[in-house]
Amino acid sequence: MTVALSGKEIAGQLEGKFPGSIVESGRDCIVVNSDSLLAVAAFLKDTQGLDLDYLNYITAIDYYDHFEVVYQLVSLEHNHSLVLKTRCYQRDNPTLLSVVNLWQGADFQEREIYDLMGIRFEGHPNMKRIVLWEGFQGHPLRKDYL
Amino acid sequence: MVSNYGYIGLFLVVAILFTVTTLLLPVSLRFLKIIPKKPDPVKSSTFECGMETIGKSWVQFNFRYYFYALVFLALDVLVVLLYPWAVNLRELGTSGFIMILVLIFIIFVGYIYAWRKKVLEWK
Amino acid sequence: MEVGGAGKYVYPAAELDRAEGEAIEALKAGSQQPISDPDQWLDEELHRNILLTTVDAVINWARLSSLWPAVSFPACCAFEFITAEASRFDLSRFGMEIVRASPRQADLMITAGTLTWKMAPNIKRIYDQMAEPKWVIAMGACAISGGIFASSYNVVPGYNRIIPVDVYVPGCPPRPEALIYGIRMLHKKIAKRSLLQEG
Amino acid sequence: MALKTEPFVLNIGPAHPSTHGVFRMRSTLDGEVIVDMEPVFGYLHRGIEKLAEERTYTGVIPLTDRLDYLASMSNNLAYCLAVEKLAGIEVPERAEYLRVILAELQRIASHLIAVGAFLNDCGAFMTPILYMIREREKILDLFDMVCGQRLTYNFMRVGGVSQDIPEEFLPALRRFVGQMPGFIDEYDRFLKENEILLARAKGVGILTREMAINSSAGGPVLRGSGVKWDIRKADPYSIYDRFEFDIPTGAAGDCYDRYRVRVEEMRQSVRIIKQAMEQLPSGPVRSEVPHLIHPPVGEAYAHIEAPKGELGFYLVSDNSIAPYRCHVRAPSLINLTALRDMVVGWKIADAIIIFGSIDICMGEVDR
Repeated sequence: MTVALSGKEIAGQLEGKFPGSIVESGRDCIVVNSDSLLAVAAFLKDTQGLDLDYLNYITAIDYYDHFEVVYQLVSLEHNHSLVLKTRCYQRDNPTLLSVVNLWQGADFQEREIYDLMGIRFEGHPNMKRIVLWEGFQGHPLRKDYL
Repeated sequence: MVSNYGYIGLFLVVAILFTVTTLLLPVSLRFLKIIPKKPDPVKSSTFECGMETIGKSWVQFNFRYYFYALVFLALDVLVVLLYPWAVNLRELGTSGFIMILVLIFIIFVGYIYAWRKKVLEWK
Repeated sequence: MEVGGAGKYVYPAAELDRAEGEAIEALKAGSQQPISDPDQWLDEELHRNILLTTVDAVINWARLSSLWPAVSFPACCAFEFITAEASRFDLSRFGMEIVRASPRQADLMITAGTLTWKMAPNIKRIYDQMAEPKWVIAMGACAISGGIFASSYNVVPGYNRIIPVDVYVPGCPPRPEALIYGIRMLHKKIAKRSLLQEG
Repeated sequence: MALKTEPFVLNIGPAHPSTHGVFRMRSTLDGEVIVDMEPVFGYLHRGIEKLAEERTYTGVIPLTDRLDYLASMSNNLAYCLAVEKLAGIEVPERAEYLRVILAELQRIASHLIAVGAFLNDCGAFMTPILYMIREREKILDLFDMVCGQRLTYNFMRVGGVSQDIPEEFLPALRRFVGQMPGFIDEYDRFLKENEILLARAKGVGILTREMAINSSAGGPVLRGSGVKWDIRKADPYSIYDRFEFDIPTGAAGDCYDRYRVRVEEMRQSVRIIKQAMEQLPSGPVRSEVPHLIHPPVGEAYAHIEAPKGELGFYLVSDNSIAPYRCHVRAPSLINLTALRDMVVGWKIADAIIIFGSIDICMGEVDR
């Protein structure tokens, strides 16, 4: 049974290492502010007890006033998973840090989020549209897309 | 003896007839307007899975393909010469057999040379 | 073995993508109206003379009994077409068992699947590169009118926006029997064809 | 002396017989060896996630059929599990067993096409795939009996299954389950030690264990590299914890191992169907669920072991009748992440085989 790590307990550990990085910690997810995302992700991936080395998926949701990007991380040996969330509030050109260097699986998923939702990921080697063509106007999955 | 050459003559005629008809058939059908003819530039461009071709393909590629072609050519000529010999082996008798052995030996020397020089290894 | 001169023949990916994007936008702007189906000669009275009928019959029989489909398999209908080709529904009874990868040797395009605007220039190019006389079967609801995805921003509402279509086979995906019925209707259509109006 | 050679760009493009749909590999070649390869998708992007936001929860089910059109039953199952988790709906016992039987039948059908197409790419042109389509026709007849459709079934509903199975389904299923292991042994007799297949597939396109985990591959691609990770065992959903079956894994992570994993998985699926058939209880097949479901505000993620990997649905609801956001975790798209590293350095013929061994379905890649 994949144990969903409780957000509060992990947030407690993270608060010690990265003060001020935790925005909110729900029952089974942690919301991290976007600029300390890479540090927290690297910590989650490398520490001995956690080693969440398998990135399950990345998705983005448009809540009109902010975008929420959800990462689900799984550890294959310990069989536990954790949901990591960040929010970015700019609307016209939202940018986040890319986690491709930590998990190569994020490559196409981040490009797809950029293509359909419009969130750019800094540090991504090949940041361009993946499913639509170059001249396409707008980002279809946004709520205000006609 | 004549009938043998007669057969070869017949074979030659049929061969020429066949090639000429297959070449002239589309031209004549087009002339009789059975095959519709609608040339357009896109139709004559090269097909690459529905995309335009990118860049040039007249590029300098690896030299070793040439060695493959050479070794194939040598052995292919040997096979072509073996067929008629193999068909009438009994009439040619031992003299024919000796001649073929000489031919095979010559090609064999070339093959051993290519093998020793490691021509087909892909470094 | 160093690989030199890369710049000369290899164009940067961004430039290629932009060119492809412009081609798609141009085609999208240009094809807002469906192209009329090429069967206007079916119903008007045909003035045939006797000499040509036997020639017509022989040529039409030769063409309709060896229609070779071209490869244009975007989506789910492709697998109904493959099972129609396979041993149970056996399209080779109609001389169609070879699916030609290159459009040069194909004379029938079975458009099995949803057409998106990104794929539209490619399908149009393959259709243009097919040798005359050529026919098109629009297989599946997506091919006829965009089907279940008609309201999507990236789906072409029907192949007849891009290429003239001869026979429409409804269904999502149409069963192999429906496809074979569609192919039989195309055979009837080809049998009515005469050399006079082609000339 | 260095042989100066110049690369040129070749599109193994959208309309290509061996790209399993409309997938394009823009490869830079040096002679025959691939120097660089950039996968291009989007030729089948129908915007299913956008369309899902304008349909009711039940209306999205036909959309999920067309995601991975070779495993529609598994897509339905994953979506229904996600909605049931979101809305907290119970599923009756008989429906759970029917779902397991149909999902495992769908896994066999999908693996048959995957293995057939892989052998087709290896050069065994049309012979093995015609045998395997013959078996797949038997499975499609079973599905036809159950829900009247051959490819896009739209059979499962939130809270169970849309209708009960006809009474001639179980005898036909028993006959199929009796024959199927014999067919799989028949393939093995032809292909297990076939020296052409061994020469073409063994040691080709190695995906090491670390690379597989790092590029979050899933399903037979991950298990082919020796990682023992199967959602049916790791995180058992519906009633998979009541059946015993084992998980085949490969060793070297090459094309041959992925092929062996898929053939073994077909045998395990037959074992599961046998056990599920004996324990099939009677009773209702669907719990009372209002036609228009209003799940509470919140989000839920449910994943299953689809034939191609871990297929998951991430649903966000705002207490309206339509999903606020419906993200599909597409195993085929994520399995392709490592394609470039596996292909560079090999020849084109090997690249086609490596791509075939990953076994993608374009409906799921482009959504």
